[in-house]
Formats: sequence, structure tokens, C-alpha cells
Amino acid sequence: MNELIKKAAALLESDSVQVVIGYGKGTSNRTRAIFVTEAADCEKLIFDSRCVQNLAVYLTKLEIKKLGKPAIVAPIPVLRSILQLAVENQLTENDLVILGITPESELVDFDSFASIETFLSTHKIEIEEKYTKTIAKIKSIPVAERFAYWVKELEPCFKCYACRAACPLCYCTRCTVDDNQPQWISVASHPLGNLEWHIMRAMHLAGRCTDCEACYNACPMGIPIHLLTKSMLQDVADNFGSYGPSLDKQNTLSSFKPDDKESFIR
Amino acid sequence: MSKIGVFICHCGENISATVDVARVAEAAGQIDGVAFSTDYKYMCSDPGQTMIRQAIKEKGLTGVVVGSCSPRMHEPTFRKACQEAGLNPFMCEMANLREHCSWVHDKSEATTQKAIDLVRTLVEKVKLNKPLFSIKVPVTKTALVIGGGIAGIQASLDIASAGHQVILVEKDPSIGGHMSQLSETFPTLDCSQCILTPRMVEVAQHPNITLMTYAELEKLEGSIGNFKATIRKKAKSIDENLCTGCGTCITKCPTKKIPSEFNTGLGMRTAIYVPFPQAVPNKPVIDKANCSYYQKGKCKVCEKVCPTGAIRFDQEDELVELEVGAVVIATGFDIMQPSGFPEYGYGKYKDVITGLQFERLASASGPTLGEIRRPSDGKIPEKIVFVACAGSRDPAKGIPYCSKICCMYTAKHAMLYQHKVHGGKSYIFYMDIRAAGKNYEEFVRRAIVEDAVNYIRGRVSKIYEENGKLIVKGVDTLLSAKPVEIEADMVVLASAAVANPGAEELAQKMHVSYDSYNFFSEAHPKLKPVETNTAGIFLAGACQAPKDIPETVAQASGAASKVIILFSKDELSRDPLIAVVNRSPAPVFSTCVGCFMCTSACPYQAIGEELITNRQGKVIKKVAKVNPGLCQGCGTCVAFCRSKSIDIQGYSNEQMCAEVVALLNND
Amino acid sequence: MQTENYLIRKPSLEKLFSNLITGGKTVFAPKTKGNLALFDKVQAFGEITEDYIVTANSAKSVVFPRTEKLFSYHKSKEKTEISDAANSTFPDVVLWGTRPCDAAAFIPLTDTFNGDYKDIIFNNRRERVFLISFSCSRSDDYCFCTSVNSGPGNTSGSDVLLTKLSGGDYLAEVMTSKGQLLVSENSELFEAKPEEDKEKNLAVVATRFNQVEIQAKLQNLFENPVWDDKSRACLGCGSCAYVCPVCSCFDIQDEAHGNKGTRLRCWDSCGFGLFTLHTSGHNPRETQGARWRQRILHKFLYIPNKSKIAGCVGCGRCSRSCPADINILDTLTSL
Amino acid sequence: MTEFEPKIIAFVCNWCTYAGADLTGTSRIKYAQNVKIIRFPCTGRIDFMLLLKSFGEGADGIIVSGCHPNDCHYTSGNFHARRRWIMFRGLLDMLGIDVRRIQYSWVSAAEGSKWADIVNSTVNTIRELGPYTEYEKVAGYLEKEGKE
Repeated sequence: MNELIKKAAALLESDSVQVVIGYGKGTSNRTRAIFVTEAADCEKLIFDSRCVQNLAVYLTKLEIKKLGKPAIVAPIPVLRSILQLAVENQLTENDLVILGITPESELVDFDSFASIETFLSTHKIEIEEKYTKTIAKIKSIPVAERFAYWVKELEPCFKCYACRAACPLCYCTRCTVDDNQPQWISVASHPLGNLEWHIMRAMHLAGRCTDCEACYNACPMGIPIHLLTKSMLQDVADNFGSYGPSLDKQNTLSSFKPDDKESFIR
Repeated sequence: MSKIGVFICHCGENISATVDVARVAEAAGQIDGVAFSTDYKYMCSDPGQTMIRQAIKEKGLTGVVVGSCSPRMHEPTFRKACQEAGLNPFMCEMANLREHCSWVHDKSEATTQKAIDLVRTLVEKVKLNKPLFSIKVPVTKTALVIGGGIAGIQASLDIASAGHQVILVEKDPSIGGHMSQLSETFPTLDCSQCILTPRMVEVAQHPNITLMTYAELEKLEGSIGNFKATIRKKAKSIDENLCTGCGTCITKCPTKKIPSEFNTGLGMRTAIYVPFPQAVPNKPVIDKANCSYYQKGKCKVCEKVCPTGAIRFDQEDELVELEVGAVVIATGFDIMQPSGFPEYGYGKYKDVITGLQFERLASASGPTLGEIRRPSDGKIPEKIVFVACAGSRDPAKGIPYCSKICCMYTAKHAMLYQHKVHGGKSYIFYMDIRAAGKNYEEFVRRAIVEDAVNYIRGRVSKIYEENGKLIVKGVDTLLSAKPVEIEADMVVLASAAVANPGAEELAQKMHVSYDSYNFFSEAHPKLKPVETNTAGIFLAGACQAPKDIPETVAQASGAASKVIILFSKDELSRDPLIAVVNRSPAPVFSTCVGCFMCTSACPYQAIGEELITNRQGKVIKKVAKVNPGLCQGCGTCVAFCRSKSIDIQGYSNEQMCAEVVALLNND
Repeated sequence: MQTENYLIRKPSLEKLFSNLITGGKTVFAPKTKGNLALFDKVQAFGEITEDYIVTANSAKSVVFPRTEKLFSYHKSKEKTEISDAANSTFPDVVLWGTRPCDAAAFIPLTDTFNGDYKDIIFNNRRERVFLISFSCSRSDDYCFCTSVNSGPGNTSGSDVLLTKLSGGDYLAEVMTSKGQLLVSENSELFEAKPEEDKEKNLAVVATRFNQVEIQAKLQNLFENPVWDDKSRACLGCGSCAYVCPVCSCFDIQDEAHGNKGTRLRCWDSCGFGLFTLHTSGHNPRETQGARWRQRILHKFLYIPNKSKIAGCVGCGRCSRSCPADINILDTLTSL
Repeated sequence: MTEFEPKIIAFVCNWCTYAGADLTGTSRIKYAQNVKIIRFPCTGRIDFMLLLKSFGEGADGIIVSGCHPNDCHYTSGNFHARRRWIMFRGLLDMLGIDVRRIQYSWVSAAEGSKWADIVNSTVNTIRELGPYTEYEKVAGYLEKEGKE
């Protein structure tokens, strides 16, 4: 990734950005997000298959904004998040420089959000078969057992909110779970509190989630919460056709078609 | 600590017959925060209301729940009663014990228990009610009317006569619109010009009406009561104050062969022109596209001959900003050019014309001075064929809807023809005759019976020329599919009425919605036919859908009356049950993160942006802001807001949650 | 008391377990879930895994549940009835398979709940917990128990510590009277102590820093760029605190349903922005840097100042579970 | 053992279904007492969190009802609501929350008898399904004080 390092260093030298958000070496074989502010430190930047954390989450974080204009190392999942953040008015084009990385690990420039969308149109979100299978399997369980299954799966959740913190689209200043006027859902991490939290989280990502799996990767208890958002992605596709971030299209839930089809309203 | 008063109504026996009202009142008394509860035969009666007023005063109630009929029935009554006793009216709620309980259940324990649950639910809600005050928006009592056809003229005159200022904007050099092109009008056959022109003059002379012809809307900002409109006054190249309208320039203008829009191409006009003799204002404009000076840089004949020196070649478009309180859209319709129907040969054969062209031929002020003559050779047609639905009700090649006016004007055309060309023969190919309207059916009958117009139920398949005749091939499907062939001298196509080309762009400029045909959409198909989704903007005439003159005039007056109602007060006062974006202490300022999903979801464009700045004026945050003048209080935005930063007064998140909890926890 | 050593043969271990179950004890032990090992309730010996360095979650929840009912109420217009959770009965719990670091963590944890106010509910639970720990034969880059006065064979906090010997049998070190009771109840399973040396069966964990020096340094390190530098990637979640066996911050929550309701004690984390947010909108710890500093200072300065031992046992869970790979060792070693 | 009486909460819009339910009353059409109405300005206002709360507070069933498509008093609130319901229903189904316990319907101000029919059929459905014990167990966890 010498190109990446060169490009990043150049950006810092020319002061066109003040910080480069990228991946660096972590504990043992892990990689971690690093924030390079000196051109000299750019060789710390790495990129390989271990770099899975979605760095877009840092674009809306107060601490990182303080560092100045960022350049961000952006493989596909990060690009999707950036585009969705743009759709939701959280980013403007001159807020950042994007160091795009293709699935072939090649560096690619983007001069506009539109150009990201064009690029992504050839890299559509696809839910891996192993997941579609799992989801289908879960949905085939009798409803009561399915409920029991999820209660059990969610049981280890102690509400550290790592799923929320790691999600680039959970950028609210105050999460509804922290709103106690009214107390929408139980803050406690008992079965009801956990169930309500994960339903709320998934619903708030309905039609927005870009399937980066950051929530699942972040969960210290390894709860398969990404299955919920994935199944909702399928629902979006099945009911409203296309999905994935798009600048001209509204978010799925803030738009509608008079002839949206459903089978359950009497 | 809230002190709630609960008042259970017997409604004569309507409620007490199936609900144990005494027990409901007693149970309500047990609810935390209820300071007073009672039951009475008729709560809405004067003694009943007095009971409420007294309790408010004596017990110092902070909220009231009336358990009686539907709030849709008496909510205003009881809220008024509370107000009279000094309690904010919005601190009063109603539990629907009649329509939703006593009338739909038999007398039983469960029925009484349900009544108690409903009351408890509303008590818990009212505890969280906040005093609300109706929203006051100042009103600029000037109306902007866009379009100077009969709709715009009617609306302007009505509003102006009610004593309010009106600015009438017309894109053409003269007002009058399509109606001024018409010959006679159905079903009375009185001359269109004769009834229209006096009104045009009235507009010009009305002290409250400012007329802006040759002008278009550039931009519209603001909201109901306080719009800011930017109008582009296109350069007329004359000084209107100096011009006397003597017309010398027109007679002397060397460029004379320009097809006249007014005469639908059947007549010619000069480069400096007034569209028609009775134009208002009757002062010429220079059509830059066709003026040899503007095109080739020399001529200036008009300048030389003008006795008052009114010609201004250097004149430029002018942008004027206007403060207006309401807008009436009256931009009318357009005629679909039947060129999309090669089988009719329009454009190929000179003597195949549209209905509007026929109007010009039949008009005394028209190119033929009212004589029906063929455009090709000026001969009087002995046989004439009218084709109804030439484009309408034709999803395949035309438009799926019915243009509504064609049946009638075609009958009128045939009739006029028969009156003007004695011994002439007229045929009308039609699908159905739609003559619903006062004296309409009778009118069509007259055409058939008295004027011997031949109605042929069927479609025309082909029209072609053969030694000076137009051969019209069709079928008569009335009894059997019998092929028909007519050797006609002239064919008139009742071409469809469609939206104006500029309609879509205009709608977007004004943020009003429009349908798939680019006609402007009314706010409600039944109950709000002249309103648009944007408060303060109203619709008149064919810009909403094809209409005939009486309908257009009626709707125009309807729109005008809406404007007059709006202008009847200095401030418009609106229900405070609207959405608000929260405010919280610095450094957060508001929990809104500005994703603006609410904005895209709002049906009323009521949600805009607000920039929050620090003391140094630096922008810290961009959040959503609800325009109280536009918000209708549907609350769709509230359900969208992930961070619960937007809430709706009177149906707040806290209130709704409290209701849910109270309804489901009955111990 | 004096530590007593015994030998437990492999088969006897399973027997011991089933005796505990039949004896009506609630047993928590490491179970495999996906690629994690988690402390969870177990019924059968077979459910227990041995393949773990430490579990992902700590064992603290048996004495300090993530959600604990303090009392419940039922109010009517006249009176309010309260039922105090302190009066309820608490289960006898056996923690099976805790590591020395887990066991050691119970000491600072217990201190916290026995300051000026002695927490009845906590102590009730603590008294009923019996720890059968297993010393560590493996460690990883995250482990640093030896730097905080513990170690792979450390006995403190455990009632019984088992160390697997080369032959697959176990050395049992019994530290407490509770432990002795267990031995006497299951005397047939405890044999004379083996000759084999314990140490050679223990993992080697290098000392990474000197806790006393760190404590000294921290005295005047409040204002220092290191806090921001090392926490830059922090996402502000609570996983570090929630997997930590020592962290004991909690938040009081009331759950009301009409006239009924419950008051709860729920885990909370200094990693959350909300943790110190004032009603005024002011937040004394506005950035993750300030929160990370609090975390370190609390564990390595404030707690040691108060009760002589660190608020950290070097289990490394916080670093393992951090979604942003923030490693507490990085910070401590770079001071 | 008394017969199970379902607790059913109805979220309805003010302009169509609430008025429709009023008509049911004025036409004296009888229906079961189990259903109690909460009035909203528009179905667009009905937050999925409130439906969630209802189950948490012990509802056995839920009715959500508003204006027919194209009849919304606010022109598009019900269209937005419909999309939300489609997504919410899908999620609940994935989680094994019995979607048969939520009845969605369009009831206009003129459909008094339809409202009665919706209420009665929903009550019957919930009677057949029985009390929502699975969810109650989850919600009543603290009372039953299970394992930590």
C-alpha cells in the first residue's frame, strides 16, 4: 500500500487535510484505527484483509472532528457509510478527502459523493448466502420457539452499547434509549430491556443500514444482531425494490409510493 | 402536583343506561392526582358546564377530564367552559364514554370497567398536558394572482372588491386567456368577448388591482400570510407611461408575417404588436425573437414613427420583489397539438384544424371576421366533420382522462357552423356524449334536433385528401359496426386539454404538489378543492383540471373567498397542536442531529433548517425547525425522529406513552 | 488460615461437580459460545470448557448483577407498599473455573461495596459464593496479572485453587474454611498432596510495569496529552467496564408501570458520555480522553490510595473486548 | 377459572378510524369491551415504539388503524405509516413476536360496521391465541427473579 502512504503523506504535507484516518498495527495480529497527523508517520498506515473496522464512525465523532479536516481510508463498507451519512446531511463534500480502496486493494479517488454512488452501483450490497440461509432457517422455526431462541441469544447482552458506538449511522447526540421523558424502553439489561433495545436499534436502521457488520464485530458477547439488520435489508429489497444508499432517493422510511404493496392490512 | 377534576356525564341515559357512572366517578376519585370527581345528567348543559367552572375555581383544578360523548362532538364546548373559568383550554381532555363505550356495549361489569380504564387513561394524559396558546401569524393583506385568464380575472376582482390589494401577473402581453379567443360560449351562445372584455377593463381600472402583464413568477419564499414573491417583468421595449396605444408603430412595422398566437396561426401579426384589438393593456410589446432590429441590428422604424418617443430598445427584464399574504394559481390549461395522431392528418392538411382554431374562424374578431372559411383556399366548407376525443380518453396515444369541455364545444361548433353556413352538412364522430351540467343536455339536443347535426357514434380511423376533399373514414358503432366515409371540406379535431408546459416548473417553484398530468393537486379531493398542500396557496380554474367557464368562475370565486377569509383578520390564529423541535442546554442546544428525514417526510414543507451559532456568531449546529405557519400537526415527523428531538404539542411522546401505560395497567 | 494441599484425580473432578449440583448449588462455569468462552449457569460437567485463557465476561455478575432489583413498590392514594430485595433469599453459587485474576478481583470489588455503607444485598450474595479457581497454563499478549501483584497460580480470593498437573490430575490448594468444608464433605475425592511442583505447570506471564511506579507517576499526570492520544480510537461504549471483574459503577433506574414499580441498580460505565452529563448540559468529562483518564486514574491511583491494592487484576478483558483495540497496557507502559 | 379476557389496545387516527368508531357508536353496533382506543392525529404519528411498549405493558393484542390510502387527512401520513408497518412487521416476525397479535386496518369515517368487525375478529383471534405468556415472561422477569 505504498501508494496509500504516499498519497496520505502528500495530503498532510500540503495541509489539504490535518489528519488521516486509517488502519495501523494493533495488539498481536489485530489492526486498529489510527489517526495520523504527521506526514512522517504515514508509513504506519496499513491495509489488508484484517482491516474490517468501519472507520466512517469516526467522521461524526467530536474528538476526531477537533483534529481538523480528515482524509479517510475507505474500503467499500466505509464508502457505503459515507454515502449514507451524506444522504442524511451529516457530511458535505468538502468535509473530507476519501482514500477509496477497491476490493482489489487499489487506491481510487472520488471527487464527489455522486462519484461514490456511481462506483458503488457496480459494488452493490449483497447478503451472503450463508446469512440468507440462516435467516430463512430462523424464520422457519415455529413462532414461539423463534422468540425463545432470540431471548436466549440476546440474554448475554449487558448493554455496553458497543453495537451503537461502532455503527457509523448511530450518530445521534442523544439515543432514545437514554431519553427518560418518556422512558421509551427499559434501560436495564434484563430480557425485556435487551429485546426492546435490539428491536429499537434495528428499526432505527431500517432502510439505512449498509450491512457493514460493525455492530456484530463490536459485540463483546458475540450476539448475532447483524442477522436482524440483514433480514430487514431483505425486507426492504422485497417490498420496495432497490436498497443501499442513494443521493437522489430518499431514505426508505421517509419516502413512500402510493402503490406500496402489503398483504396484512384489512 | 396536578389537581385533576373528573366529570362523568350520564348523557341523559345514553351512558348511564349501560355504564355505572357513579362507580366510574368514584373510581376516578381514587386515581393519584385527582382532586375532584363527580357525575351529572348533562355535562354539556349550562348547569353541567357551571359545575365544571365552579370546580376549577373552588378546587383550583390544573386539569379537567370530561367523560361523556366523543371529543369530535363536544371538545370545543368543554374547552371553552374551562377557558371561561381561567383554565387553559388545552388542559381539558375528553374520555369517549358514549360512542366508544355505552353505545357499543351491553350493561355489564366489563362495560363499567372499560369506562374506568378510558377515564384513567385520559387522566394520565391530562396530567402531562401543557397550557397551549394558539399561534398568531401576521398577515400581509395583498394577494398574488398568477394568470390573467377568466379564473385569474374573477379571483382578482372578488378579492379586490373585498377591499384587499391584488397583484395580477400575466405571462402574455394581455390578460384574457383562452376565453378571449372563444367565439360564442355554450350553452347560451352569447359572445365570449362581450362578456369577458368588460371584466378585463374592470381589472385594468380597479384601484386595488396592480396589473403586471408580460411578467412571470421567478421565485416564491415564505409561508402563509407572509410570502415573498419575485416577479420577472419581461422587457416590453416600450415606455408604458409614454405609450398612448395609438398603434402607429404596429401599422408601420415592416415585419408582418408572424403567425399570431391569438389567432392560433390562422392570422398574422407584426413584430411590435398587441395580441388582439381589445387587449388589456392595449399597449404594444416588441417580440424580440422576430424584431429585425433585435435580430439584425437595423430597422428601428417604430422608434421613428412613435409620436411620443415611447420605444425603449435598451429596456431590460426587471425583477420586482413583492410581499404577499396569499397566492391564487390560475395559470389555466393548454391544447394538446394533435400532431401525435398522423391518421387525422393534422399539420399535413391545412383544412384539418383544432377546436380552438375553429373558435377563431367562428369569432367575429377572427381572421375571417366570423365567416367559416377553409384555411387552405378560403372556400366555405359545405361538409364539415368534427372529431370528438381527439386525444382525450386515449391512454395509448393521448391522455387517459376526459377533457370534459369537448363534448359541449363540439356541439356548439356544429351549431355555429349550421347557423353560419346554411345548407351545410355537419357530422360529429363521438365516443359518448357527456353533457352533464345545467342546460347542457338540452343544448346538445338542440344541435341534433333543430340544427340537424349528424352524430355518429364511432371513431375516425383515417383522414386523407383526394381531389380537394378530405376523406374521413370511420365506423358507426351505434347499432352495428358499419363503416362510414365522408367527403368533407373541413375537419375539426376536439383536441385534448392538457396542463400548461410550464406547470411543473411553477409548482416546484411554489412547493405545491401536482399530479401525473402536471395539473396542480388540490389539498383534498372532496373537502379542500381550492386549497393546495401549501397553506396560503389556492387554485382556480383549469390549472387544477380541465373545466368549462362556469366551473372555472365558481372555483375562482371559491379561491377568492378563501383568500378573503385569510385576510379578514390581521393575524391568523392557528391551532397550537403542531410539531416543535426540542431545545436543550448548551453545548447540545438541541438533541436534533439534523438528518432532516422529517423534512423529507413532511407533507407540508413545514420543516426547514435553523443554524445555531455561538456568541461569536460561528455556526455550531444545523437543526430542523418547524414553521408554525405551515405545520398542520399530523405528527408524521415525530414518529420518524430517531432521537425523539421533534415532538407534537397535545399529542406529545410523554402523553401518548402515559396513555399506553395507564390503559394497560388497571390496578 | 494455613493453606492445605490435596490431589484430585481427573475422574474425581467430575464427581465433585455432580456432588455440588446434587447439593443444590447453582454452578457457574465457562461455556463455549461461538469462538468465546462465557461464564454461564451449567447443569452438566460436559457443558464446561477448559479451552480458554479467560472468559469474555467476568464472574462479577454473581455478586453484582448487571441488573439488580433493590425494591419494588405498589402505591395507592392512601399508602405505598414497599418490598425490599434485601430480605429476599439469595442462591448458593459456586464459581467453577475462575482464573486467579477473577478470584483476585473479588477483593477490590468487595471493598467498594463495603465503604462507609455496607451493601446488604452485595454482601448477602458474596457470602454465598464459593470459588473453585483453575490456575493458568496459558496466557496471551493481553495478560498482565504479574504486574498487579497477582499471577497465573495466585491463590488470593479463591476458596480452592486447582492446578492441572502433567498427568492430568489436579493439585488442589484449599485456602478458606469454606474450602475445608468442601473437602470434608467430599473427603473421598481429596487425596494426599502430590509431589509434582506447581510452578512448572503455570503459564509464564512477563511483568510489564511496576504498579508502584505507575501509581507514583499518575499523581501528577492529570494534564497530559497521553490520555487523548491513547483514547483517540475510543468509540465510547461500555464494554471495557462491563467485562472488567473490578468495575463496580452503577446507575439507579426506576421502572414504573402505573401504580407498580421497581427500583433497579444497573451497571454503568465511565466510558459513556452520559455518565457525567449534568442537567445543566455541562459535562465535566467532555471527551473520551477525559473518560479514559478517569478509568486509568481510578484503577491505578484512586483505588490504591484508598485500599492499598489496584483496581485492576491484569486479566486483559477490557483490551480483548475493545471494538477499537484500545489496549490498557499501551497506555500504562507509555506513561 | 374465568375465561381469558384479552387486553387489546387500539391506536387510531382522529380523522378516519376514530370517527368511524364514533359511527359504530351512533349506529349502536355492539362489539367486545376488550378493545380500548387511543386517539392520534394521524397514523403517521403512531410510533412503533408505542406498539412495543404496549406488549411490554401487558397487551395481548394491538389494533392499528387509520384512513384508507389516498384518504389521509394529511394526504400522506398513512403512506408513511404503511412503510413503517411493513418493516416493523418483518422485524417482529424475524424475532418470533407473533405478528398475528397486531391487526392493521384501514377504517374510514363511514365504516362504522367495519370497525365493529375489526374489533370482534381481532378479539376472537387473540382469544384463540390466548394470553401472550411468552412476552409476559420476558416482561415480568424481575418479578419472577430468574438467574442473573
